[in-house]
Amino acid sequence: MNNDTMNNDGFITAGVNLSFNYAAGEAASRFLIALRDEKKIWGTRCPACQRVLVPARSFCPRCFVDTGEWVEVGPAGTVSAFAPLSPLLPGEGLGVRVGLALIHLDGADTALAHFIGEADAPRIGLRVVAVFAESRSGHILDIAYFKPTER
Amino acid sequence: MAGDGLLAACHGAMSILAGAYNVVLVVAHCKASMGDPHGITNWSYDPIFQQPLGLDDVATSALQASTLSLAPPLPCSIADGAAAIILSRPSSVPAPHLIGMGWALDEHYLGDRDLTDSPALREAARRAYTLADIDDPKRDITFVELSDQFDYQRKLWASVLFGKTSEVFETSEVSARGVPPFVAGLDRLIEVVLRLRKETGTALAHGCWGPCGQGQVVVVVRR
Amino acid sequence: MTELLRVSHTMTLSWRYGTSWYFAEFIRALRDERRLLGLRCPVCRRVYLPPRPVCGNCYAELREWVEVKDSGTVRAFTIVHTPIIDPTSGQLRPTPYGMALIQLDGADTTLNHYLAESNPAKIRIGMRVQAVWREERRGTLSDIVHFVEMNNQTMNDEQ
Amino acid sequence: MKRVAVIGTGQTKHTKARDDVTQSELVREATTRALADAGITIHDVDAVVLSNMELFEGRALPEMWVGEGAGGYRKPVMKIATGGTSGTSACIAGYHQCASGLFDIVLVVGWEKHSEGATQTGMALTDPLWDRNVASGAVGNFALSISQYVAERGVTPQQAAKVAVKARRNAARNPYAHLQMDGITVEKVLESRMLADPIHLLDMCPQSDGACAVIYAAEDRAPKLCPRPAWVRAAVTRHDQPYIGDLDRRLVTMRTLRDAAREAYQRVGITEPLKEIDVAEIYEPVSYAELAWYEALGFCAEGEAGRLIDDGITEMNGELPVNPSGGVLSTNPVGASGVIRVAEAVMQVMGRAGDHQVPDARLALATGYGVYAWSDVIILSTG
Repeated sequence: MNNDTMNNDGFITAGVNLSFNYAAGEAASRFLIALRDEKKIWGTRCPACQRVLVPARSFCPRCFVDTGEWVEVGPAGTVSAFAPLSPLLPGEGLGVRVGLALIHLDGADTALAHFIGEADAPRIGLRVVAVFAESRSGHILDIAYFKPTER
Repeated sequence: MAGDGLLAACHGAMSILAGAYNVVLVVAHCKASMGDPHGITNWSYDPIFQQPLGLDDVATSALQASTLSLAPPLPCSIADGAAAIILSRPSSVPAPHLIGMGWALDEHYLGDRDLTDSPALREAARRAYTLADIDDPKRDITFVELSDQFDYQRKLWASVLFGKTSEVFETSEVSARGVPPFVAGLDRLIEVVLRLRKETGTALAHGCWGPCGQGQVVVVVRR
Repeated sequence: MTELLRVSHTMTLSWRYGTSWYFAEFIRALRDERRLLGLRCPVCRRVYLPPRPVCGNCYAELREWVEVKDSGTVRAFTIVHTPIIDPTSGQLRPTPYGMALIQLDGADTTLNHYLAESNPAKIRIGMRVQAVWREERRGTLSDIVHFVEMNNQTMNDEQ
Repeated sequence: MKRVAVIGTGQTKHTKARDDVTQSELVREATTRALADAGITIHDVDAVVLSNMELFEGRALPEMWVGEGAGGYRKPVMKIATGGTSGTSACIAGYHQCASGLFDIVLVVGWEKHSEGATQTGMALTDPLWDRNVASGAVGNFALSISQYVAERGVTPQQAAKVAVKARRNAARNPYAHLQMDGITVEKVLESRMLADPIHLLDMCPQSDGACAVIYAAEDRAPKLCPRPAWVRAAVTRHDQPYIGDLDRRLVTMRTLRDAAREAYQRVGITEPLKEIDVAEIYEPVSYAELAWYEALGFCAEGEAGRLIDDGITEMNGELPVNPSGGVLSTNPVGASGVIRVAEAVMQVMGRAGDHQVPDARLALATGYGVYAWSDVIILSTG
């Protein structure tokens, strides 16, 4: 953190470095540990609306009930929204990643926000599969990106 | 309080209705030039699954636009600004009267939502219409002022409110004018009030905030 | 029991704050002339330091500059023993240090600032103090290093 | 304008770090308990008001993520932050929402997860033009105000320590309280590390992870839903000028709390607060502040606060028990702290405070305190 003096234009500049450590809680921890240790993607089923929620979570936001059954989903799925990476978008300089997407994983009723990589012509409807990072730490980026399974 | 200034107007109106105050000053402000107005929106996404991807309002608006078969929108120009209105207990003064209000949140995870729709806006409008005793908004509402931080949103909100071919759709372009986030909704209310000082009618002012308009607020004013 | 994870983020932010006419003028006088300026309320006649555009009590616009001395009276004090992050440097500020609310001569509000003294037995409310200025002023409140008790010795300090 | 009562409360066990839940799940825990206490489901809730100091956890618009934890999907959700008064501000907002006639049932939830954040740095993000150059932290600022109060009123470190001891002894009977300090004594408080003269470590509040919820119902619903609802009799807010040096002898005069209390007492018809009020849950971030609040709230004449604690008037078995829950001195998840004050006052009026119940409490006072000398006063009663 630093707070500077007033410059000639009459402005004061300040910089801050802040660190935060967010508890993932039991459900998200289990989800992230499965990415790390088994390279598997899990969802949880809402006993009320029967939707399989991905990423897995402890309760259904619509029904406000505890989720019960854990359901393995993916690793393949279908792109349901896509935005190309650009200087304005995040993930620039991340190698093969070409865009940000919502991916409807097979067996899930919600989509997962993540990156698309190795794709020449990414689009909505594209079939993709998860590519896991070599080194994994129990983090959403243990999935490096999703790549096309078709041309 | 967090959210659009139009929500603060609702809060002020409720405080009056509760008998707590007679006159309430509502102020919204945003000094976006001080920092990084797009970068800061990354802080609004859940820190476990979405924030680490670097999501911000520009990126997720591009995602939302793609579901509407639109190209990634350019970020709106973001300005510094503030807006204020004064609310008073209903009186015989022929000022425009606030007759309906409603607000609601959509789900948080983008992948949980249907980004081509806005259940939160539907719900906000339903609540406002119920209070205003409006059963056919297309017929009963004379004009509308919508908030859009990205240009495609105006059409999306209008279609949610009035269907795809909306005749009451009539609004100035907030995004093009660069009204700051969190001020825009209250600014819509001011526009509506200014016009209702010149003509009679029933008008709708709209505000939204958060990822892809996760928060929605609607106020109905009549004179 | 499941292994429980935490997800870390480090955020780097920068801000650029406008100072407006009143603060810019205060800083200019402090930096270029080693003078402290307050603003007087036209209604209640209170002299405010820090300067600001309106009086919080009267909601009157403040326009009248008043020079305030760099000497004053201690109205409250403490010795801080627990280190806090100094916002100007990001480093922990070494402890202990004295801190006071000082009513500068000519002001109606008090200024929170550091004291050179960190022995509570040697500080008292009502004590007269004098600012010690940094030799090269940069245009911040930190151009006053701290305040010392007014006595003969004060006169020799960096004056 | 409708009469409004609280029909249910819920809180989490407050503690140093809740690794087993996210912020959203923490909020859901308090929400679920409040719903169960009120005997309703989330579908009965018409609107939600949230309270949190998001900067401490690096969030912006925290209601976006955490709103789901309060069952906020497609509901009217509003988020309020006013420093230490955030919780009581949210409670007053929720009360207004219900009294306005717009909503029958309103849920208010406050939370903080200090373990996730950079609270100290967050607090250092004060006015960049002025305060950042002369920072001494929250403790230092309190200490400055306290030195004036001590000088004028002559309260002793022992009297302040008695407040700290009372809080922690009371907390020992509250299963939700964060600090559980067996065998705390005045001597131990005075022997604890000096933070900033005259504040010892044990004079100060902790930083906690926790959430707390209250549920309001309008007059036509409350009696049907709750056998002994806690009716809101007054809810008053007062704010003051921003800089610490703006206020003349801040802790001594504390005009926001005096003014808010005066107006609240007037609305309820209280003329002798010490005699008439059965229990108080007041926001005391530091032991000395509680003594100052005794005077500002009219529990005693100016200069008599020390005698009040010496005579045990505010102890559990005294004439006016203050903070049976253990107060902010024992539990401080900032965004929740004000909600906890209201919830605890409600629990007393409802007769649901368990081991820290004040017998036959019928009229209860809750307050909020914010860093710029902001004050909220809320009064609740059985009828």
